[in-house]
Amino acid sequence: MDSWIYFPQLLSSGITMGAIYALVALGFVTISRASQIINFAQGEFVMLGGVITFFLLNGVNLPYPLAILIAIMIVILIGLMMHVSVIYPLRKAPILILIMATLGTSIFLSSTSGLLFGTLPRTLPSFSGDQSLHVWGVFVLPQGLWVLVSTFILLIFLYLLSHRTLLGKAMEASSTDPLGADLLGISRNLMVFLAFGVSAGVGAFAGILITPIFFTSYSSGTILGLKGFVAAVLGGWGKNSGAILGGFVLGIVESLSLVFIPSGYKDAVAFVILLLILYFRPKGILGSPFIDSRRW
Amino acid sequence: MSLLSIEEITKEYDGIRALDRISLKVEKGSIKGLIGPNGAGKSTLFHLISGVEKPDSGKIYFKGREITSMESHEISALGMGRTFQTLQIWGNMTVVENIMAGMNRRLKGGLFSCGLWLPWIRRSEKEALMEAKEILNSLGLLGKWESMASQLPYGKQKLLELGRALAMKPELLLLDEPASGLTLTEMQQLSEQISQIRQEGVTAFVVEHHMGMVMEIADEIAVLHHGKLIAEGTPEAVRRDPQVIEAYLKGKRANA
Amino acid sequence: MKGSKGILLLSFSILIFITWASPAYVAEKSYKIGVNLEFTGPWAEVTKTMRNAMVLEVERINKIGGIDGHPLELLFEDNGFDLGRAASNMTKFTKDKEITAVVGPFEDNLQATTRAIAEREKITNIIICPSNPMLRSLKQKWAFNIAQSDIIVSQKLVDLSLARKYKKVLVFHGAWPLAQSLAEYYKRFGEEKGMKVIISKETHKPTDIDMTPQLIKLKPIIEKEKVDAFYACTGGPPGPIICKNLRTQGIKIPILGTHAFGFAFIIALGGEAMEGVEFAAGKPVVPDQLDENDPVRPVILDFDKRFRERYGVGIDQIAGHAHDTISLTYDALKRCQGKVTRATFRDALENTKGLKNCHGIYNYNPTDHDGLSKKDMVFIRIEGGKFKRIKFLGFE
Amino acid sequence: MVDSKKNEFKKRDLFYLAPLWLLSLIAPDPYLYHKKEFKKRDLYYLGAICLAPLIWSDSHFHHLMVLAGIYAILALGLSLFMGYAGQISLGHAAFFGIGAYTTAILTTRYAFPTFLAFWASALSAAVIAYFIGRPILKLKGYFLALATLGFGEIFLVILRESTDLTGGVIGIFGIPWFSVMGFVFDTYLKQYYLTWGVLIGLFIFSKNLVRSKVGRTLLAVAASEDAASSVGINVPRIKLEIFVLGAAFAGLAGSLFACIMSTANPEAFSLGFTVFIVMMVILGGLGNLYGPVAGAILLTWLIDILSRYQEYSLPIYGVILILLLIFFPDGIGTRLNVRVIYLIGYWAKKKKRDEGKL
Repeated sequence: MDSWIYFPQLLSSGITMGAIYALVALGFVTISRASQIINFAQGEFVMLGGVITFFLLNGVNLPYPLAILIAIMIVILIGLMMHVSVIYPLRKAPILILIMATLGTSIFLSSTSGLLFGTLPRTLPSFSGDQSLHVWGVFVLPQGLWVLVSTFILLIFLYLLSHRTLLGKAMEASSTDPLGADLLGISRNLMVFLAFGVSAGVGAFAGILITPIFFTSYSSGTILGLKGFVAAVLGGWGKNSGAILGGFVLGIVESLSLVFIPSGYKDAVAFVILLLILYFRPKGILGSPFIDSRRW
Repeated sequence: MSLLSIEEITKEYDGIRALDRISLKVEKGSIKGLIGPNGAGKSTLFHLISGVEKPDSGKIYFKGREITSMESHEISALGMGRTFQTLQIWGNMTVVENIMAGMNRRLKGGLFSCGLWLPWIRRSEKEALMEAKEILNSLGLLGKWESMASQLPYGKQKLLELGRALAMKPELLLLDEPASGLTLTEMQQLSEQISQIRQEGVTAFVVEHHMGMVMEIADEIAVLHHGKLIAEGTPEAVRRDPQVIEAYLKGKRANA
Repeated sequence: MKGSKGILLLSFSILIFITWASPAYVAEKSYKIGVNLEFTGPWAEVTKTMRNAMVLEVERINKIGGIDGHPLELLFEDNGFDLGRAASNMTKFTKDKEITAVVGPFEDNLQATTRAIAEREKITNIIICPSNPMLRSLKQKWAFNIAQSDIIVSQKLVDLSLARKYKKVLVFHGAWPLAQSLAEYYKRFGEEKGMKVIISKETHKPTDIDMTPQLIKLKPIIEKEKVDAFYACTGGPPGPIICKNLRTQGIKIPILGTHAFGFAFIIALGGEAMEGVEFAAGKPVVPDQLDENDPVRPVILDFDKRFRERYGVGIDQIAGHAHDTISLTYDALKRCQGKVTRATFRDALENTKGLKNCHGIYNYNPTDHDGLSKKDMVFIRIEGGKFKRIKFLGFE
Repeated sequence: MVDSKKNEFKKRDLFYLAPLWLLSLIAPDPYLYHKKEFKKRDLYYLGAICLAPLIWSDSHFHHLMVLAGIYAILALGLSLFMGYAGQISLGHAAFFGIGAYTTAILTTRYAFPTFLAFWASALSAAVIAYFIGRPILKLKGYFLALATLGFGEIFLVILRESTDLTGGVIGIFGIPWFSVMGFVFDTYLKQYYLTWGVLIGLFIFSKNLVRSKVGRTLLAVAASEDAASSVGINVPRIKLEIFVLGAAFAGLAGSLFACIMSTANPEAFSLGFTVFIVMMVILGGLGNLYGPVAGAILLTWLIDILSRYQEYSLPIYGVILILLLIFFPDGIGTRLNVRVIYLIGYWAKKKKRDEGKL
């Protein structure tokens, strides 16, 4: 069929999209490694990253790198504040309440950013030129490569953080075996607190990376967050590598599905995948440390 | 023929044989005890009987019907009540409602007949309440019939769980460590209850860690050790069985 | 359940509370206009501009003494892009007997409901944004449209394409009411004029952040069919996104836009990619480039000046619509000769004749509630990051 | 700006919440599962519901209460599923939408009488819920929430894309008023009585469920599924049944919504709406049938008050949601009740202390 003409192009854009989902998914995983909380406001961190950087760049006229740094700092702060003000008071609450609380937070964050920074979509200058490279009949934005590279750097960083450092081990312990963690004198709340900080940072970083390619507006966080979550589940809940794999699989499948279906249904693809994976293999492609067949 | 008969049952957990070709029979109207040191596979056997898990090989017959591959709710609907090692009462209901919920399978009425509150529903609800109160009375819990189940003391909750199992008028009653965590007096009360049940012609199959109690209530005792059935017979016989003593001493030594 | 008694009790008492403590808008004998807009949600920015413009105008009118002594007053309510809330705001306004008219919601889907309520409750509903023809064709007695109808816009754009001698145009439209109907009308009028208009199966949503996949699928069509121009039939952010992605794909054909391209932020977002995009829009897009003899020129220039002084930015079409709304209301109220009721106001508004406004000259009559005509739009091309008016012989 | 003064947050608006506090101070625990019989006070509620629109007889009040009633029907079904069976659903708005669209399509395309379309909506919602529920309901906790949420999103996409069936994003206009045997509900007052009539009917139905065998089964499933199946309760089946029932309620609500708004369009059934509905259930207190109704009324009015703050309305809404969740995670009644018991105890002790001193 002639629709295969644009297969390579779709593939390349799928890979870029996948990298972004992977970045968002990493944020989810980071939190889930410290506690069994799913933060529906994760997407908002991504959005805030982009929007705040834009504000610092154009409103305060900071140099680009400095703006990025400060923006990430601010978002990390927001993440920590979110834990202190919303998650910590509800640490003993049932799942439903937590879900609603994070959803409420996401409403609050997105609408507030709309209020403060305006609801117009924002864009940032790409790190290295807007001129798209033409490789084997495929157009690739340099920014796309940036996204790919930093995704893997971030993965390595998180891997080291969670497997090579005491902190990471402590986090995982506090999630998988709370009682044991308590016995070892690990403060679970502290771990969750830190996890929120890290995941917010990761989210903000992702947001800054993607804003030059796609516009970031106050409302673009939610859908990104949901798809990132789908990616995390798809790859294997609670695994960094799983998040990356899931992200790319999702991005590529979503993009390639356009060969067969009209683009309007693109958003449904992710959730169909979610339902299938939840039904047939809840523990995801790579398997999950948390989900045993009986509970889920 | 016997009420419950287990034939050649084997269950493995990743290589380790939890149960190795166990065959047991529980005669109607008797009380059978199942004892054994920790990790002997008692709870596993119960899980298999009550359908929570499925055996790798072997068959289980209940009232002459094979129940090996049935869902646990189907099995219990056949008339097999059980209590749990870790207490499983419904804290979000009152004491009497716990009992009435136990009668569930005997009450008729679906979503719509209940929603429309048809006459026969009203009638059966009334009867259920009466019966539930009688059961509570026999358990000595009638005083607290309207308080939330979660507010009862532990011992009473154990009794309540037993009552719930009785409420479904089971022919076979699986009791998983009924005495665990009870004070002596409570244990006394419990064993009285069980022997009283036996008068009513209910068959009981008791897993118990606590030897003394089983010895006094059970007519027949089976001893599991490392997934093997090492002895079966009357309490006296079992008590004198060298293998059993051996096993228990080992257990003791291991523990010490 | 005993508790829930308390809950029900308190909720009812809250009803009492709210009903007597309902909004206290203090002002004697002022003519009130209710404004029911999406201050939150996707249209927030637009509606903010609208409010600024309205406030500016109302202040001016009140400074010159209002309508023979009565000041004009605006009451704002946010409908949060939600059907239920839009409707309940409408009823809230109708409840307040002093409110003579409601400036309706921005989104078409919400208008459907508010228009119906307006008909039933007998209150004028001024629709501020271009609502889709399905609604306009309802010919409701109490609803008036400020903006150009899709029909006019599409006809004007067809003129542009003809002037540019485009034979074949590919339409890539958004999946929301306005864009959809714009595409359909463009196709209809275009083919009446002997053009070939291809409406693509692919669509996009206002929230789409990346159009690359759709455009990749369109690329072969563009190359195979030898399309002369690409009509990005959309509004808001998707516009620049489409242009950017098109250029990224190395597609160089000329791009046509909708009148929704006539906003500063579009250029800001699109940057380089927007160069050479052409579209037809209302006159407020290019206040400084109107003909000397254009009747509405003074109005626009004056309004633009005051707007700049007050808010630091120039006017755009939305601000223009807002201005027109107020001045229409003002005009109608004046012609009520003091006895202002909802009915008299409606009749006065319906008899508006030759009123010069930012967007052109308004004429209402019982059969036609769309004020404007094709003459009230201009062709615009984006050059050097600016809107530049372009003219063609025979099309004006 | 001219009316900046008016747009600012007024102190008095804080007092809108004051009666809520005061009255909920006397609100006892809604968690009394076992007091499930009808009481005399239910008659008072009935009276209040019948009289309310006559006391405040303005179209705005009627309209809001109509909306509240519709949301209450929706929340009622949801509270059976969430409050009693202890499951989570974030896709309930979809069933609402299915109901609305069924009515819209049947009445506008095939000229069905609205009364038939009303029941058809419930049916279609129930059928779809059955096929969705079968696979999904074996999940628990977060994943169940996620799956239902995913279903909701898929439904939205289908609504937007299948243009020839649902009219795409434009939606469907011109749905006729609800009418039974030629009696047309064309004013808000009539619609009020219609909506609340339906609500009361469904409420009695649910209450009968709750106080009968089914109610106990649900609570049992919520508390411990193992124990439930140990007394012969077919857990998956009862879950599915109650899910379908909730969907049917939602379908009815959707049908009414379509008739009263005279239009159906996708935006109305998004995730935000689900949050809105679930909040009603939580706010009133899970495991309590009066909760959803109260919650629906409260939130509907809250939103209506907030609209005055224009672009601030959404952030304020978000904050209020979070605060309500933090301070009343199990319904307004419960927490405040605990608080007031403590207070009373404190006063009593104080008296004693004072006497002791004297």
